[in-house]
Amino acid sequence: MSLEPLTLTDILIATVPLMLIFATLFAFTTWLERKALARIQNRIGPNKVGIPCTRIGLFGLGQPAADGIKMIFKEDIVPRGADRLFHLLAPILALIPAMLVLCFLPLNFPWIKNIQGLVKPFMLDGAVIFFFAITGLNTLAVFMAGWASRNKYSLLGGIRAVAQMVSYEIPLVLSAVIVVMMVGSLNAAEIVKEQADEYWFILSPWGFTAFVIFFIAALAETNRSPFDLPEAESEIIAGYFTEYSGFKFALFFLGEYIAMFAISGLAVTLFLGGGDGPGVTMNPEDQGLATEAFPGLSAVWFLAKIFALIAVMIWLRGTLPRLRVDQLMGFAWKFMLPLSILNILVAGFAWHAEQLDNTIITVITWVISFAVLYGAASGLNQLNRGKVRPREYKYAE
Amino acid sequence: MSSPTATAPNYELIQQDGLETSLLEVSMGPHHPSTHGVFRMDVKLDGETVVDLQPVFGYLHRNHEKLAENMSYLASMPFTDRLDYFNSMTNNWAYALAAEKLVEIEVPERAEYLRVIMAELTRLVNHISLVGFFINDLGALGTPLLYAFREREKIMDLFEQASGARMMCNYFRFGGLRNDVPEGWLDRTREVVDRFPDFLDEYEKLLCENEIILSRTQGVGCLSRDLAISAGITGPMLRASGVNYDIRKVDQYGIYNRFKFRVPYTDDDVGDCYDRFMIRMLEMRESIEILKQALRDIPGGDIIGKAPKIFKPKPAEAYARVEGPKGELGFYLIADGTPKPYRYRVRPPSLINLTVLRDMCLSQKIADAVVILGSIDIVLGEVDR
Amino acid sequence: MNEVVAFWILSVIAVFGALVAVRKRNLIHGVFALLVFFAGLSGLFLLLLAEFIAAVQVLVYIGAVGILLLFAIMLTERVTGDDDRRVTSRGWFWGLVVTAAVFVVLLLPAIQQLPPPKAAQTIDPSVKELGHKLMNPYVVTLEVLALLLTAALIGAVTAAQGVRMPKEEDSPE
Amino acid sequence: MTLHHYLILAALLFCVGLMGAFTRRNAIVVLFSVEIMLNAANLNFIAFWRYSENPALLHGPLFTLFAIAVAAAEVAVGLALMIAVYRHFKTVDLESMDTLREE
Repeated sequence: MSLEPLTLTDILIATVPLMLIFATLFAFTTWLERKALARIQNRIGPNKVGIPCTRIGLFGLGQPAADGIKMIFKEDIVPRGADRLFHLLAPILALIPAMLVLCFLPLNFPWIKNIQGLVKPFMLDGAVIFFFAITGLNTLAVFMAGWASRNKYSLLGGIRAVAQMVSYEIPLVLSAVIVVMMVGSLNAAEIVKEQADEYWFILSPWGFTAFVIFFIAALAETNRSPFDLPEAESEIIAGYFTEYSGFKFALFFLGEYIAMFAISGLAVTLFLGGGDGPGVTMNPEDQGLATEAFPGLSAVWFLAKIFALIAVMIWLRGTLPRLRVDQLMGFAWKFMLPLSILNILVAGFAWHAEQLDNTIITVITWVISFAVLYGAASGLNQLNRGKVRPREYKYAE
Repeated sequence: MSSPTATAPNYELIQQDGLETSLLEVSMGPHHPSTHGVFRMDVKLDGETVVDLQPVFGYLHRNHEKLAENMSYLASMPFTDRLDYFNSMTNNWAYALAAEKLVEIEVPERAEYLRVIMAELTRLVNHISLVGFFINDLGALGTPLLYAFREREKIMDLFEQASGARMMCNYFRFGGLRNDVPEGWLDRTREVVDRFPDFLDEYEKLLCENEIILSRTQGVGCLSRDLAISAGITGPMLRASGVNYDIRKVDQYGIYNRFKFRVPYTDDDVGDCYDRFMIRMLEMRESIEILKQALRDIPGGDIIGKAPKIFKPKPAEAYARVEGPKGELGFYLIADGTPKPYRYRVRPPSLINLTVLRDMCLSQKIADAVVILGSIDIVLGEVDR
Repeated sequence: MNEVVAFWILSVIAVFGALVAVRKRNLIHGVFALLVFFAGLSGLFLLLLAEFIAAVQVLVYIGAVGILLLFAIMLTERVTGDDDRRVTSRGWFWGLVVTAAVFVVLLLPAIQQLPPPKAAQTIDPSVKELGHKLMNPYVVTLEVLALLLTAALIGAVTAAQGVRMPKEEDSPE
Repeated sequence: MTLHHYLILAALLFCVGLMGAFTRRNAIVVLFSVEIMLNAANLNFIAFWRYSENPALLHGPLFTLFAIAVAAAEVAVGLALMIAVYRHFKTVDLESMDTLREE
């Protein structure tokens, strides 16, 4: 890889549309989440705000814009005794890494085809490891916010967030390791190409297990329900952003949703075939850039898969109660970690079996690995759940 | 029975050889999303663990008892609505019972039946919204709560049709009820009651075997049988601690002796949040049984008995209690021959049940403290009066 | 041109971060300044085309070491340095002198070898190649490193936990 | 950019770290300083690799990788020791830990 001079235009073409697209999607997702939650809860959800000065409601699609305007004009309150600098920096630090990792998603927008290699960061040899490196920064932002607010709830939320994110990063990375192992590359484009050539990794037993672990850990990483302890409303008000209002709060909100997009995008890249889908052929020699039925089709597939995952996240948020801190930690260390380590072992054997290129052996390996993983998961579950079970009650006449 | 002292598990900080950790003192409330009103808990935390907890209340004190001593007996009936604003019907009933003890008044048959119907509907309202709030405290973003409110709404409509108000019903009178129910009300009630078990089935299927709910509630906030009895806990909370005690069975006030119903209670001496949650779920089914029988047997006739024009009891004392949805709700009245009570005292179940909060929360996690508070089922209007 | 601008910006960030980290009274601010230094250094690694090392730098130093430092500070310093205590050590003057001397010594080899060597124009820092190298010639080092990390983990846990055996014996099980 | 730019920068960073280690009393800040010095050395490794005759051997990144791993272990153990010291002396001030000094 040579370092050829880039023009500013190249960089802008590569990054600005990405920011705009995901900011728009963020607005749409907030609306979608509120609507979906409302449907889950027997409500209507936002349905009034549409085109201003008319009575056109547009199903409340104007709500995000209205919320945004409200957020900007709200008073920005900094508590007395707070660390003003860090209080300001924290939301920015929460947003920037989330935005940054979007560049590492192998999204083949038609307009980036002609830009040179380095502005397409997903072509980086270590794209996946960069992804994890940068998402890890989010933890610091959360801690910063919790510490700088000088509020006990914020501090509790910050500490919870750090403990949770550090714990869940391990199963997250370990399940991504499996894909890296199978492909033999950290390059996002190559991972996608491999899946287009062979099969989506979610369709194999170890891939499915890894995907489930990854998705659960991703929920914890992005503080989504049922792992939303750092911002647990019924316990510690709003956790680390209790003392945030106005635009800073909006930045946190934006960062959280962008992080959701980013982590679902990584799940799509690693397990769900990236931009692969009907009408898209991945080109082996052109490193992940695809031949498409029409320009941008693979990007559309990619975004559709992201939204499928986000829909699941919304669904979970509407249905599940929250875990407790010790249970959360126990789940990460006693269930997810052993299972993902075992999964690496299983995937290693399966890879060797596949190298033999014998269909029967492959099938047998798949069956065995499925049985092993299923047994391990249910065994670990039995070990961890303790004496918790439904009870019988007596009646007095 | 062992000594009735409320001893809490001692929590010792590992100060000598461990890390010197400083306690975090958090004042939860009075403005906190899950303190169920203006209630405050001074919590001392060691990390996430509750080391000490001091409930602070009185933010909603409205001088209810003193007010009632300065007005006629009947005039404080609307104030009883505001005690536990979820269950105005049972509050009314307890007060009416106390007044009826002071002056012997016959309550007509139909009124007795309607009283039972109203009380059991109130129990459904209370338990269903309590369960909703409880799951909400567990962190389930309102979905179970809104399902519960959908059902509550139907019963509220019935209350509104009967009494004109959805929550502050003010429906009971000494010797009967204020007015008869409108035409068709009983049929509508039958419809609601018949559909209620379907909803309960759905709710139980969704919640009672949910792994997260099980692990969040079992073994959390245990209240032993001895402590429950010695602290004077009543209602579902007492039965969840393994004591079979229901005033509807013990006193058989009203006409409860005519109905066939069972009282669910636990056998083991655990008494955790799951038990309290489940006892309420099971009680709703029994309430439905009572309602079905009452709606089947309800006679016609008068709605209010012969009461004196001016309610002026002879000097006497009376204490009457009912099995409110939250526990034993009692009214103690001393009459001195004037139209005003000399002393008027409420025994609020919420307050008394709240007294064991500290014992249940110690050495639990902070998240559990919220859940335990939710499982006690308090209404601050009744705690502070 | 781009490279020169990037180098100067990143080196200013790195030096600034390092200076603030060692001079700041408030330790939490110090940690975040240290993280800025790590980030600047990671940018410099990228500039030198060592992208994997840059990623590892962010992952290990900012992600792990930073958090560890924050926790250690919260466990040890109740007031995070916001008091009037003297922050410099007794021998600070001689420390500065030695530092200046070391700086001169470090500069000497650089000054002696003028003109500087040319950079290889195109290098291919393949992560795959790095992985092969780690697994083939350096596998023993890698294993020893893994052992070291495990030992460090256990050692850290035991050292930080302290002696708590008598407490457990007391509890009636 | 030449190799010398990087070398001078690394020397500067190293000296900043050295200054911190020499002039601060707080043990944690000293740990910061040690980290800064280690990183300066890493920068040198990478710079030498980039400007070497045969970069394909990847000696620089490999050594840096090992150095980072060792540094991570060092921080963990160092902080654990710090906590142990804190528990014993109730301070992390290096000058007050003078039990080995002759009275």
